[in-house]
Amino acid sequence: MSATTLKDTEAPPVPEPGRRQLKATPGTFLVWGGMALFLILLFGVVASVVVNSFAGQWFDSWFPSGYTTAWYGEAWQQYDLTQVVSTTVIVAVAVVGISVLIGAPASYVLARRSFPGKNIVMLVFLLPIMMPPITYGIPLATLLTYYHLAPGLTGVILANLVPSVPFVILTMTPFIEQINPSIESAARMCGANMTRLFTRILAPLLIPGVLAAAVLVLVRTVGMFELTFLTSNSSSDTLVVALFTAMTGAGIRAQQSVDAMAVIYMLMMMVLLVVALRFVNPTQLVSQVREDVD
Amino acid sequence: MSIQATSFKTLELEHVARNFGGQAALSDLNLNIRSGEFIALLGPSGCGKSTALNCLAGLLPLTGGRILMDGRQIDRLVPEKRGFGMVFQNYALFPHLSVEKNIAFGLEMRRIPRAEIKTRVAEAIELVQLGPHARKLPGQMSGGQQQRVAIARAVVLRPPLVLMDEPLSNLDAKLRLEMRTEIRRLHQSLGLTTIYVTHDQEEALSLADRLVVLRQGEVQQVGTPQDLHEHPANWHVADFMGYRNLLDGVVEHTRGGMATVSVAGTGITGATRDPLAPGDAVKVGIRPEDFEITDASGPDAGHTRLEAVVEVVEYQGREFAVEARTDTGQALHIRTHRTAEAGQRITVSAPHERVLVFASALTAAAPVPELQEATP
Amino acid sequence: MSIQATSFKTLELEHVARNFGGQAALSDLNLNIRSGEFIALLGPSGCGKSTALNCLAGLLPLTGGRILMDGRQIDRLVPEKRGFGMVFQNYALFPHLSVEKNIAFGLEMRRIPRAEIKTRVAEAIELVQLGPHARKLPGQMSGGQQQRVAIARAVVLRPPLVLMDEPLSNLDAKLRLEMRTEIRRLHQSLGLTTIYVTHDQEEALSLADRLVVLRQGEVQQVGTPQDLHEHPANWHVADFMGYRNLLDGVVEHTRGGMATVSVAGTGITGATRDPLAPGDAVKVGIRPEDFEITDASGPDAGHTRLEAVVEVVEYQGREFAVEARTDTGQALHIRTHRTAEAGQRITVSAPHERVLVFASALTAAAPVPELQEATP
Amino acid sequence: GAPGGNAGGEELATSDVPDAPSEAVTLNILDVAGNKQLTEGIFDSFVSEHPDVVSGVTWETAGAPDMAGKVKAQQQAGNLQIDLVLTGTDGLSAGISEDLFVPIAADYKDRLSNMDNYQEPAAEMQKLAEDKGVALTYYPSGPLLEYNPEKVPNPPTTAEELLTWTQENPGRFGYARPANSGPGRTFLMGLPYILGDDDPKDPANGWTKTWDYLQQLNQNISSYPTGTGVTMNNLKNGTWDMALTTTGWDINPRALEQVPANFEVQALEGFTWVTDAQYAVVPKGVSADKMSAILQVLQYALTPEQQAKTYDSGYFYPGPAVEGVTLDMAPQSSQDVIAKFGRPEYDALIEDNPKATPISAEDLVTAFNTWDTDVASGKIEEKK
Amino acid sequence: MTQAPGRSRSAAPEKPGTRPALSHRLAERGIDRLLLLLVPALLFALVLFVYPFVYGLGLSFQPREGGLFGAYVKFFTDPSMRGLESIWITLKLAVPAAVFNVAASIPIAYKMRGKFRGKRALTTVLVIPITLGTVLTAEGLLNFFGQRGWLNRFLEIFGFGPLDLVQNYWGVLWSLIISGFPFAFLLILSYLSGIDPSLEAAAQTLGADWKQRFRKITLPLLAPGLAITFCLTFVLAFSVFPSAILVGDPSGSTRVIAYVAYNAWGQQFDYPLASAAAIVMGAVELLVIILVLLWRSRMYKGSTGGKG
Ligand SMILES: Nc1ncnc2c1ncn2[C@@H]1O[C@H](COP(=O)(O)OP(=O)(O)OP(=O)(O)O)[C@@H](O)[C@H]1O
Ligand SMILES: Nc1ncnc2c1ncn2[C@@H]1O[C@H](COP(=O)(O)OP(=O)(O)OP(=O)(O)O)[C@@H](O)[C@H]1O
Ligand SMILES: [Mg+2]
Ligand SMILES: [Mg+2]
Repeated sequence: MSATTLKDTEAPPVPEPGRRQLKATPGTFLVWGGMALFLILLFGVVASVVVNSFAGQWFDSWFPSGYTTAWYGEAWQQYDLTQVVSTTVIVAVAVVGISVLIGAPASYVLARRSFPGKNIVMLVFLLPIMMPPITYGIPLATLLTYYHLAPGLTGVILANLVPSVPFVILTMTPFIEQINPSIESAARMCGANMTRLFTRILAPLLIPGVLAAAVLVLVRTVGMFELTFLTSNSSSDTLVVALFTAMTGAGIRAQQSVDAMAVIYMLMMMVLLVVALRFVNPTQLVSQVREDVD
Repeated sequence: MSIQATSFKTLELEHVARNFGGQAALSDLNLNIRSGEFIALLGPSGCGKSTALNCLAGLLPLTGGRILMDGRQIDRLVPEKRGFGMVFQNYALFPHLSVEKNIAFGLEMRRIPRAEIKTRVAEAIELVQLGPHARKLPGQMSGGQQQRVAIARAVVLRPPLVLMDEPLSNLDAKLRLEMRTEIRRLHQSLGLTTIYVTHDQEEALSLADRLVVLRQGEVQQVGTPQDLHEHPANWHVADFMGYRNLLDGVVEHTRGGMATVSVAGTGITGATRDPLAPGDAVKVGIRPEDFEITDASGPDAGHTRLEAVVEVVEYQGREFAVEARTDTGQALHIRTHRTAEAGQRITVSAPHERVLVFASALTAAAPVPELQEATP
Repeated sequence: MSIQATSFKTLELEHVARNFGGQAALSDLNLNIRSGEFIALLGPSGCGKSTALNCLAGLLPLTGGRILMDGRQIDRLVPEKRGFGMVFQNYALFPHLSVEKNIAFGLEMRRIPRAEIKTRVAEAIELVQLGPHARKLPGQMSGGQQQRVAIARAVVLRPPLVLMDEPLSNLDAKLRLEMRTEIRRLHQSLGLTTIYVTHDQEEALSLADRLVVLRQGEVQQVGTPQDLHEHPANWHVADFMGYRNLLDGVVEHTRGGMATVSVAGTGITGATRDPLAPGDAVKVGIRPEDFEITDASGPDAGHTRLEAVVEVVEYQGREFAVEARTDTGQALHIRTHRTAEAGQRITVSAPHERVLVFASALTAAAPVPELQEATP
Repeated sequence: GAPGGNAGGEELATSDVPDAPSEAVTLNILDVAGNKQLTEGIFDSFVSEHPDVVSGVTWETAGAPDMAGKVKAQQQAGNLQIDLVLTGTDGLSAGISEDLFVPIAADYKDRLSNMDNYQEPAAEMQKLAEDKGVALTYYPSGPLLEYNPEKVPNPPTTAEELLTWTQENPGRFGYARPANSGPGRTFLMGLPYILGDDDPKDPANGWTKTWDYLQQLNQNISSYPTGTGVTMNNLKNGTWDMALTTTGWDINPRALEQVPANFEVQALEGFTWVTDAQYAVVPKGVSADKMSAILQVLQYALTPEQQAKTYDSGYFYPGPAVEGVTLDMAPQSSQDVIAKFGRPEYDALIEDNPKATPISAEDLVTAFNTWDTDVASGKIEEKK
Repeated sequence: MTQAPGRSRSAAPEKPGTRPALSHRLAERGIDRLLLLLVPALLFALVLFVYPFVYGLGLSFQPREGGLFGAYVKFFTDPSMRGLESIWITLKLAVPAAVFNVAASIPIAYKMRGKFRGKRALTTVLVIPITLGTVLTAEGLLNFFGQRGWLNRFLEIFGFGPLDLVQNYWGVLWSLIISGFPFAFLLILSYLSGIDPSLEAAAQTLGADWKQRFRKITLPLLAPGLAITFCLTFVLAFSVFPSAILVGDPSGSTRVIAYVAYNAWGQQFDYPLASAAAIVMGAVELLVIILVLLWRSRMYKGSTGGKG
């Protein structure tokens, strides 16, 4: 729609249409320029770690004096990454799945209804996001341990759900608000009950919302050290626990092996993310259709 | 979970009411719908037609009254359990589903076997003439095409009751006629009970078994098309039934169902069903097509004659719509085969029995069948 | 930045075309619009009317052709610089702005002084009769009310060209007439050039200076209402102009603008403008209201007589719509004042000069003024 | 309180602990001191030698500050799953203040007879444990300076020279936040000895010279990394020319090729080693069987042959806590590394210089706080 | 659902039987069976969060010394805690970071709505930093922006002295941007795509140029989403802890409140004090968020389609 957007996939038979869109205003220039700068710096940041993770010796020079892949093997070995990575994936997927399942219906209610006590409910959902885990981490771990849910995988998943569910709720609410309620009405007139309304109509329309929420939760979960650590045992440590231990724990480690692990972390997340983005475009299907009209 | 798409015998609306934040959008709607009936809701924009349908569908909670199906109260049932079909005024198509899938949606919800879904969807698409567009998404279609998808989506379910909210408003005249025929055919062949909102008088008259005329959320009259067309209960209904000329006047005298009214000094005689007395404020209703431009002048026994100056002439196919103004400043709408020219002085006449006289006060409307007085 | 809301003399559309992913929604539209003209676009659902308006407004880039305003090419101008007004088929109201603010939006964009905005908005609200709803949000209003906001929002700008996409489709008959009058009044008093999409033949005929009939993205005929109504260029236009009976036949013989056609064995005589020869496949067009149910039987010099059996009778106010079928299986649509009963055998007659004969092939349409042959 | 709010876990009567577990147990070890690197071999060989006592060990690693919370949560819930914690002095004192550990050295003194063989400074370190832990490894630590010989031909040899050097080379010297860094901490605790402060064990009142010195040093330090790793990084890539180190932080990173092998070490004149050790502690709440196994393991770990493994690759150089463990008893790989990256001069330095135990945990926190407020934050004020 | 049509308090003099069912009246006030959908989440929050949180809250009122509020008093007044300063420092980091992330995402997302080749790739690249994780970001920043990092080496070629880009305020801000921007961008891009393009088309025909369209149409419709995005990025930034340590100057210019709390917890083992610090932290966040949400509650929230 915007006149300044680069677009037009069809080659017009007449050269005229579409030409005006390519004119770059200062604003456009600023936006693309800023973006390019950001990307360059970002690339530098990532590249420096990646290079280091393959570095033999890298002292005071532009590039390492030699390259090796040994660090990966070492990190893999030392931290038992086979198990750690698989635990991480299990925990991440479980937390994302469960929190979307629990959170989406709740955000639906918050988006569509106003009811007495809504503010209190909102507060209850806001607090877990804001409170640092140290306020509630130990009592929570105690509680879970008491019921023999922790230490272990179950405990890790449950503990990570505490901030994740509210995250989903908070992100999804505006998405649901955007959907025209009459589409829902139509689905119900077609005989869809709440469950199927969710799975068949809302879910596809909410894909960008679900994706955003899921990515958010995924990143939070995979990066959540405190709660995971407090509820994990040696067989349910996640990657971030390994990483943080490597980074902050006692002992002397080759920086390269930490970097190698960080790269593994990044690659794992990237795979998850790229898979996610491959299958869903973070723009609503509705407007994807409309974009064609552009 | 199972959808009660079973048929019913009667559907009773008792004092159904709906307010939006204090303002009544629908008040005290009483209606007895028999199975297989075709009921049209008519009324000016914003009178509560869509609200009525939404209440019936269960999409809006009632703020008053109840709905009974075969004596069983259903107004607390969620929409999907009522099993009604609905064509929404704004279509409300699922933007992420293709035409086919939009139409198939309801069938899938009812767990109809795949093969049957396929044939029924194909039929429905055929019905609304969207064959070449079956795989498009709603956003890729024209307004009328979308509207047709909405119709197909509702009727493909063959629900016991189908609610249609101005389903043909965005279709061209020809398609409208065709669709109208199809809707009637479906109604008859499947025995669908239909409640139909339309702003098209002709559509209402031609399709419906009974009409319900609403005004500001209140029912004005319920009756058969002929009833309403020939004996509108009050001037508002008359207005809706094509009595475009509604002239304010005062009763001069009445005699056996006929009243003579003074409209800005001119006497007009017409039939009335209201109990009127001389001096009452009334509205005189005359249809544009009941006026005739005559060459004759002077009084005539069975006719009221008025003189007027033509102001606007509009070509409307074979007929002309003429707007004229009497010497007393009263505007007249006339539909005629004879052309006239702006500025021309003409005499129009209307037969007495075609002129209707109504009390001005709307509450004095004649009692309406099946309907208690609407006094909120 | 300044908005060129200045008037123009002519607006030329040259070979304007628009494809959607290879499929042509509009092809080779040629039109010369003079300032102050009222042009109606007519055509079946999905024929490209909205696409044409969108192209003109600049909302869709053209895939072919160009648009010239007073000789200056404007098709590369962004919509906001064209300064046209538009009523969208789906209204496209700003959901977060109240009715007032929706209407004021365009004025604010044009940096009109506050006081003037206020009065103009108030006027516009008055015009569309939404006084009591001025502070509501679009989502809180009925379909018809929303549509009226859309109209008000477009006309309050008094743009040099206003594009209206079925602006009255969701209004009741009475309001439609009133709004129609208002639109014409605005058009005339402000000299707005108007392009108006409608599916309502009557509306088109009564409002427009010229009509453009489209079919599958191609122009069929451009002309005055009278032109089109009386001399439709081909059977498709005729179809649109109310020739509901389009009977397939074969020319038997022609004589001086009249052709006699054999329709399933029955001979029908009518007027033609196409160069026809015996044996040509043709369509015979007859309006329902041109049929008369007669008691007489046997041949008649100036009339074609057909016998048929009544199938459906529909009450439509003062008239009846009758569907009958001839012995040869041909369905006939008849509009008549005389009632008939299903199963009754009737004789209908139509005067020769009211019957039109068209070549079946659409490409053989008579050359249309201002329009080169539409061959994409 | 939390469910099962039994703050200390089940108390275990000494008499209930059998000599050997009724069946082989699995030990879950939480390592918060990087001790795994040194002692994993010991545990492994115990498992292979005594499979009837310990069938296996699992390792978990973490930072010291996180340990107490985790142990506490499990104890409060009455569902302890950590059997043994390997910790440095920081975790040790945290656990002591929270009363998390079994007074193992007191209760089971007779079963840990090898503790009698501690070398002298290690025995001092053992006292810090207040009987709540068993010192497994020991090293004299530092403080030491490490520098790039190409950039610093004449390294400072006294505290005064160091100050002068930093003034001449602002931004070329640094150390990590003492709270997060062994060398930093050692330097902090070692300075009072070097500068001759009133009471080297009383940071609140007795460290006047030390604080003054640190503030002066601060003028020419650009930033304090949080972690020794970053200081080594700064050293190797040329951001700095000189940094603080300890014996372990000198040998091990060079062995790991993190720091060029040619970098040199310099001790300040008249310095006192601030010793360090790592302990094995047992959280309250372990079962009798596990306790019995743990006692056996610890006793085994304190044998000279096993202690020799703690030479490792110099991470905690030298490492062994008991007397009479020499490098030639260590595994060959260990000997090779030390031969290549070790420094012969260490033996003399360790021999000649006095050794002091670190200050108490509470005093250390006070010192960290003072450092945070008076030393490091003084910098931002001036910079603004 | 209950059915008893209890006594109606409706003002209108209604006939018997016209009183709406209780369920309808409740539905009017927003209470119906749909609220049950809240139950799982609420239950979850109550069991797994509220209880432990109340415990932690209680803990903050049981300080080692001083009365009920001893821990709080200590937090705010003890010179070695520097509590107020840390709040200020945290706000100084979190607010600019959140504002920047949101503000930078808006134009980029706005430009990215249309269809163009490589859009998906660009989106992916912009979102990639999410995957980096704190550690990689920190390592990368130290390596790349460090005194002897590539950037400074590069600048050196042009004779610029080495810039101090890490181990201070900027290092932390950078890491907050790298980790926060993709969040904000992803969210805003998605919220933006939920707005029906025909609204902008309408505004265009009404003469609004892109700035006006953006300000008057897109922004207001986006506002509820922006508010949430701001809240989330703000919370993420406010609780910044690892990066404040890894690439910041935690004893000085980036002594954030989370660090103070963590210090009390992990170094001083003063759990009440740690809880108190964390509660103060939550309270400050809550304050900011409530302000934002109050603002949001005044926005239009609802369907962003054109019709209906
Ligand atoms: N975005 C799109 N992608 C693909 N096809 C489209 C798109 N928009 C419109 N079309 C097709 O283009 C044709 C013309 O559409 P247009 O909206 O102009 O019809 P219309 O004349 O306005 O019809 P109606 O009276 O039903 O509104 C239709 O067949 C429609 O399906
Ligand atoms: N959500 C709402 N909030 C407030 N008022 C509303 C709401 N929905 C509808 N209304 C009002 O209720 C009245 C009836 O609306 P309804 O939609 O039933 O009208 P309608 O008869 O369908 O009109 P139309 O023919 O224009 O579609 C209107 O005046 C409308 O403004
Ligand atoms: Mg409606
Ligand atoms: Mg259209």
